Amino acid sequence: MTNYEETMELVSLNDNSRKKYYWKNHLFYIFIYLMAAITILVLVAIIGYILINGIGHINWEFLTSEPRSMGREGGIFSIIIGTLYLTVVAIAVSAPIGVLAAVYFAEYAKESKWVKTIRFGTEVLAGIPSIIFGLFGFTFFVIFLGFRWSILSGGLTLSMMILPTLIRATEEALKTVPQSYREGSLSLGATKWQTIIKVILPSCLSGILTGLILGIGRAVGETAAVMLTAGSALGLPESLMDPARTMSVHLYILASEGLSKEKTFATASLLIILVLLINTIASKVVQRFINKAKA
Amino acid sequence: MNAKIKIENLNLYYGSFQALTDVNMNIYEKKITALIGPSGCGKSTFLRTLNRMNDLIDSVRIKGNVLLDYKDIYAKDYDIIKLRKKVGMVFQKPNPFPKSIYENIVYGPRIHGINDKQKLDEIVERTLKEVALWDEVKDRLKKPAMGLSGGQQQRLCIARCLAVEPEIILMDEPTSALDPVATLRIESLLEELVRKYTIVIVTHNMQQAGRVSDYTSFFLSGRVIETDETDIIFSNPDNKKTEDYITGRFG
Amino acid sequence: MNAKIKIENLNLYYGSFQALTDVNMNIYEKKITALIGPSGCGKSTFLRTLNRMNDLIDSVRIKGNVLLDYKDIYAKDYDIIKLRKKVGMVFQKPNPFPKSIYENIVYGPRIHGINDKQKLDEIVERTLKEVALWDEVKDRLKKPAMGLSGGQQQRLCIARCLAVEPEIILMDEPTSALDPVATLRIESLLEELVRKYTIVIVTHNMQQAGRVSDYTSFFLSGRVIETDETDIIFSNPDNKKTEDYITGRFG
Amino acid sequence: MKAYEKVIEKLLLICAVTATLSVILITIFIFKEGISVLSDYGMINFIFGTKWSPTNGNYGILPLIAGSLSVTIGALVIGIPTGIACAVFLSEVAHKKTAKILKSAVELLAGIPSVVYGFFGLSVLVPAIRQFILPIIQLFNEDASTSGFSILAGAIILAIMILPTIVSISENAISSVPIEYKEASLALGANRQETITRILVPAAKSGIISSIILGMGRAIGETMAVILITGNMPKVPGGMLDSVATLTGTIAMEMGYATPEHQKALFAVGIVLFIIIMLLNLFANFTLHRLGGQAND
Amino acid sequence: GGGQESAAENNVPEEETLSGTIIIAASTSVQPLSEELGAAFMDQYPEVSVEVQGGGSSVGVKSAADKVADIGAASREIKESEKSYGLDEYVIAKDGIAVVENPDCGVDDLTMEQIQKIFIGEVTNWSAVGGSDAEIVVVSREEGSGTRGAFVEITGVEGDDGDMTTANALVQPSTGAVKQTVANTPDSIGYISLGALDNTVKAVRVEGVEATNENILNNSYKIARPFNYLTNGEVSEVVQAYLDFVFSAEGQEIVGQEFIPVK
Ligand SMILES: Nc1ncnc2c1ncn2[C@@H]1O[C@H](COP(=O)(O)OP(=O)(O)OP(=O)(O)O)[C@@H](O)[C@H]1O
Ligand SMILES: Nc1ncnc2c1ncn2[C@@H]1O[C@H](COP(=O)(O)OP(=O)(O)OP(=O)(O)O)[C@@H](O)[C@H]1O
Ligand SMILES: [Mg+2]
Ligand SMILES: [Mg+2]
Repeated sequence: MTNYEETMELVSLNDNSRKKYYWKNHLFYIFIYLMAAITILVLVAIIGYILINGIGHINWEFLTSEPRSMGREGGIFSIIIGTLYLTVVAIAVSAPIGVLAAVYFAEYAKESKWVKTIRFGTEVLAGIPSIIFGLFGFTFFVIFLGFRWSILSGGLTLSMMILPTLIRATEEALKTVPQSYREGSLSLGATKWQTIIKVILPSCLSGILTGLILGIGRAVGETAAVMLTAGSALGLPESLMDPARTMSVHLYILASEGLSKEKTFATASLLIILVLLINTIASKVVQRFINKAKA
Repeated sequence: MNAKIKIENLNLYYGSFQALTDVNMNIYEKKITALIGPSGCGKSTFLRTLNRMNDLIDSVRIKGNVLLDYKDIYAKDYDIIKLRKKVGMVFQKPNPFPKSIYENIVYGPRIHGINDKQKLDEIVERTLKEVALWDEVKDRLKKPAMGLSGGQQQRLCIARCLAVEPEIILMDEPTSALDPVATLRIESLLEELVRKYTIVIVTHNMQQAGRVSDYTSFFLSGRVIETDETDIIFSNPDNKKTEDYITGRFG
Repeated sequence: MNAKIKIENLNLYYGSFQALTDVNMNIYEKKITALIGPSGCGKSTFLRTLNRMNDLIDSVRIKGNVLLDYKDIYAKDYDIIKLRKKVGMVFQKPNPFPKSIYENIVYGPRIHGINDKQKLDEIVERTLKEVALWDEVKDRLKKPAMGLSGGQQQRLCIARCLAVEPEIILMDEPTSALDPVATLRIESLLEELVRKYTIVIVTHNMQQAGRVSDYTSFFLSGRVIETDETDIIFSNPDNKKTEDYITGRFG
Repeated sequence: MKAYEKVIEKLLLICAVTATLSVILITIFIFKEGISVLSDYGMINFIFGTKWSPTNGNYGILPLIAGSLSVTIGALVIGIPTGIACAVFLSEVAHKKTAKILKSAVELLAGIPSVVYGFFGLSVLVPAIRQFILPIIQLFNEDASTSGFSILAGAIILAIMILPTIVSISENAISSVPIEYKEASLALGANRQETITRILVPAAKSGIISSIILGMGRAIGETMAVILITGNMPKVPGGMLDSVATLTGTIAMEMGYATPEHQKALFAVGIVLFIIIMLLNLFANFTLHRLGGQAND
Repeated sequence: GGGQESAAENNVPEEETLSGTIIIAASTSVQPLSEELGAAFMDQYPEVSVEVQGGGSSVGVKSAADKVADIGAASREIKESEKSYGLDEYVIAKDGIAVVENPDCGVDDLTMEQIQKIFIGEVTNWSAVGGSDAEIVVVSREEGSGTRGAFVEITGVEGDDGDMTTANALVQPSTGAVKQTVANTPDSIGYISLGALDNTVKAVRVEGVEATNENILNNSYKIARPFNYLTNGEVSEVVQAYLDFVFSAEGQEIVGQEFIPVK
């Protein structure tokens, strides 16, 4: 029975003592439906507005040609490459650390003060705003370590940013592994590490992948920290030490400078499509895993 | 008779809660010992002291000795890995790994260094035959173990346990999640296995204990109230509480 | 005798699975009716048709009539809210709200429009006295209900149910999560309550059914096998299956 | 146990500590750069000074704090009721199928980079405020004027950005309230609305509050979207339609052009922002702890 | 292949081996010009890569001082406080700053004093300067911006108390952003680099003089500033080659496309 129908049915009854409640009931449901509708409308409005204005300007040429006159003309090839490089560096650095850290938290850590402290530290890292990461990356990687504005500086900064996301997602995934798998393996004489490598990690691979994909999403979407650490140069990056401009940074510059409406919308659309794709892949991975577990 | 395991004055605490008190017991070679008692009396806890599975729980403290072949398994230098290889375990809920049937069985041997394909194939065939599962699954060894029925899964878990060639098998209510037909199969399997292995089985099913075991220990509130040959326990127990429990007056 | 509830040809489906088949039964005023039967036979499902709690589950379809005071509670214009006020329910696991003891009891009355502080205080005192909890908690009414023991929580839940002045109380294994002492208190409470209320109780404990109930219905696979006065069911059942179940031959 | 197991455990521990070390490193470097300004200029002058004009040596960040707080509070005022209502809708009111689709839509919303929201705000919301909202407000207050770059624009965009956080965590919290509570309430004759408002939402409050605090953190920390739409006017605002500059926006905007002294001042702004976020974290931990304790005793 | 051939043709032995990376940290006003110059330079020396960072004048100065960049580019005069770095300065171009207003504004002409008063906040209504009765929306650049530095200095918005730009100014972080804001916000006024001027905004005449290159070169248009390249100490061969290129006829021609060449 749907709830709204249930409510309406009750309202139709002529019961004086509960009239007040029916009235409240009405308001309540109206409020809930209204808010939900607004949220959905906003989502549709934003995505629709950008895609409608932008998708027509995405074509092969746009994707494969270099930007000219600060992005006013041409495409975004070097920017796609820059985004790719930066994301790869960020993931390559943070994924092993994040997964292993999560293994430590989920499988090894005992609830001591010390563990609580490093857990808290991880949470704090998750809460630090990106501009602070940017400031830090700028003084530490760019200046102090002398990496200049580069993919390396940006990638390392990003990897710090997405580390907590990875740790959390992996830990959640590890928690879903039934205790009985651990017991089964240990009772056969496997060591803890063997159990982790051969049974536990494989059985929650999809959860870990989802975490990675979310991390990629965050890396792709980040702007402030990247601008301060990887720079915003338009050239095609050729090494780790080259600066790069990511799609988000490019979009920011296009938007704030009003260089070209058309390119701005196209870039924004591409970003949205990318995120959509990333999300879909993430949920596909999960779905496949669930299906596999069911089989 | 040969006491494969000798438990002496075993006390176990979960933090400040004492779950086992002064347990003394012998477990005889190539016999089935059943552990019975009402819920929460410490049967599982006791069983898990025999292969040190309780080590997984941080709060556990243990006093007393558990001598396996006259060696204290709680001694500092005792090799846990070897212990667990020697003392296999089968759990209440069938818990095959989310891998293929084949991979489930070779998991243990691989861990212990056997990598020869032919040898592994042999182990798979032998153990699956031992648990009478070979004919049912020989054509689908590479299929996920999760696709088996509950009873088949439990037999697979027993086979997995046999694959590392244990001497003792601990079973914690191995049939309580199974239907009557599957239960009977496992019970008759036990009769086969006991020719080669020492078996300790926890069960809440009095009839099962009576049917399959040679020895029975009755636990109550963390103490062993009585331990003797099964026939004696069921027909003529020493202790009034044992009698009450077995005749279903409480529990 | 007065049949407070009359169930006629009740059939209930979860999706395509039929959980109740052709159930016919009378529930008599100011009597205790016990529902017994093995796990999964549909006792809870049946109980929950009596206050339409099954409406919460999307897949449920119901055929047949449930007449409460000669009115079909599944009729289109039947007021569910009034129904549930009239037919209270106590659950297996004590489930007080995460609020104070006081707030737990006045929740129902407030919902039904009573806001007068004095009246609410009266209700709290009366119901807590009815469930013999008043002396134990009168000094800590504003303390969280979660702080009570299991048995106290269950009595609180009964008091909460009484606070909306129901005529019928449904209880689904109300003592199965409690220790023996708490169980006995609830059982003696039932004897008090039945003077004013009609009670339907699901229990898996044969002795309990025998001790407390006036009528007993035996369910098996969604059908009512037998329903009669408790003394008759326990001493001289019509049906072989009833006898087998009661004497513990299956279940 | 084999020796390498010990080594592995140590290795894992090192990985686990990385995040915390990062926090320490970040703290050290931000403070190292910014602390001199705080001490030279004076903590009080810095935080309560009303003039932010680094080229003239005026480092008063009260306008920036006021800017950050006003957009954040605005975002919460819009985002909390909407978010909780949506969470209730998804967990209790909507059909399962609808809820499932909408939930993934909300998650999608969470993944969209903030610049995209900023761009949307700049090209749609800012002109809309100038053209449609301003005339409405002028009906009541003739002197009202705005360029559209305003707290309101920032608050709306930030609200949209924090909605997914609030919705998905609150939805989770409400869905995981034990069904027993719901059944008990319904069995007492409460209708669904009463059950939701009096039992489910209160029982889920610790989850809801943590969602709000997370959202708040995200709102305070947001940078680029805010630069695009709030007008970046370092002035203590007088109303919703005023432009403001935020802590984050100021750092990002001025960092590139800053003289050494100015740059240090920006790091000092970073310190303040950092401390605000830390306090928020601690406060969140404390509140949740208290609520959690209450629910369980 | 071809590269060797042309090098041989030019008969300049060093150029054969000229390779490396030049990093330029430029203020946003100098960035596009530097990119153009860099691109042309790279066409000549394919082995060289010129990276141009966005940023601000101060960051240009700072980057050169910190040697984070090989060349810092500032769109204003070097400040007293910055002289201590001991950087070498090269004026590569001149740029005028156009005072721009929303195209719908009716005011065509402003005096320096009016501009100063508008940006200080003493004049807040267009009617005071001959326009319609509407509040002026002032759009400025962020603190530290070279354009802003040059603008406030030249127009007298910067007085004895420092930069007195009204607190009621919207602040935008780049020339483009100012232009876009002025173009989209009714009754707004701002200032941008002359090189970036296009028809989305309207440039006002200052003291009756139109903002054009000629007027800047003949010094009749008052609001103009130099573009500086800054280096720190000894420069590498490749950087020197780049500087030489900038001042070559070809380089200055590129400058001339949008800005005012110095040679
Ligand atoms: N990890 C633990 N921490 C604290 N107490 C525990 C833990 N595991 C078990 N206990 C307690 O120890 C006692 C014995 O538990 P155990 O599981 O051994 O009982 P059991 O006889 O196997 O019962 P059942 O028949 O229900 O499985 C119980 O009181 C239980 O609550
Ligand atoms: N929500 C549901 N959806 C589908 N099937 C259900 C649902 N709830 C119960 N069933 C099925 O309906 C049958 C009757 O269930 P019910 O819970 O009424 O049994 P019961 O007699 O109360 O058992 P127990 O003694 O274990 O509580 C069972 O086979 C059960 O699996
Ligand atoms: Mg047990
Ligand atoms: Mg039931």
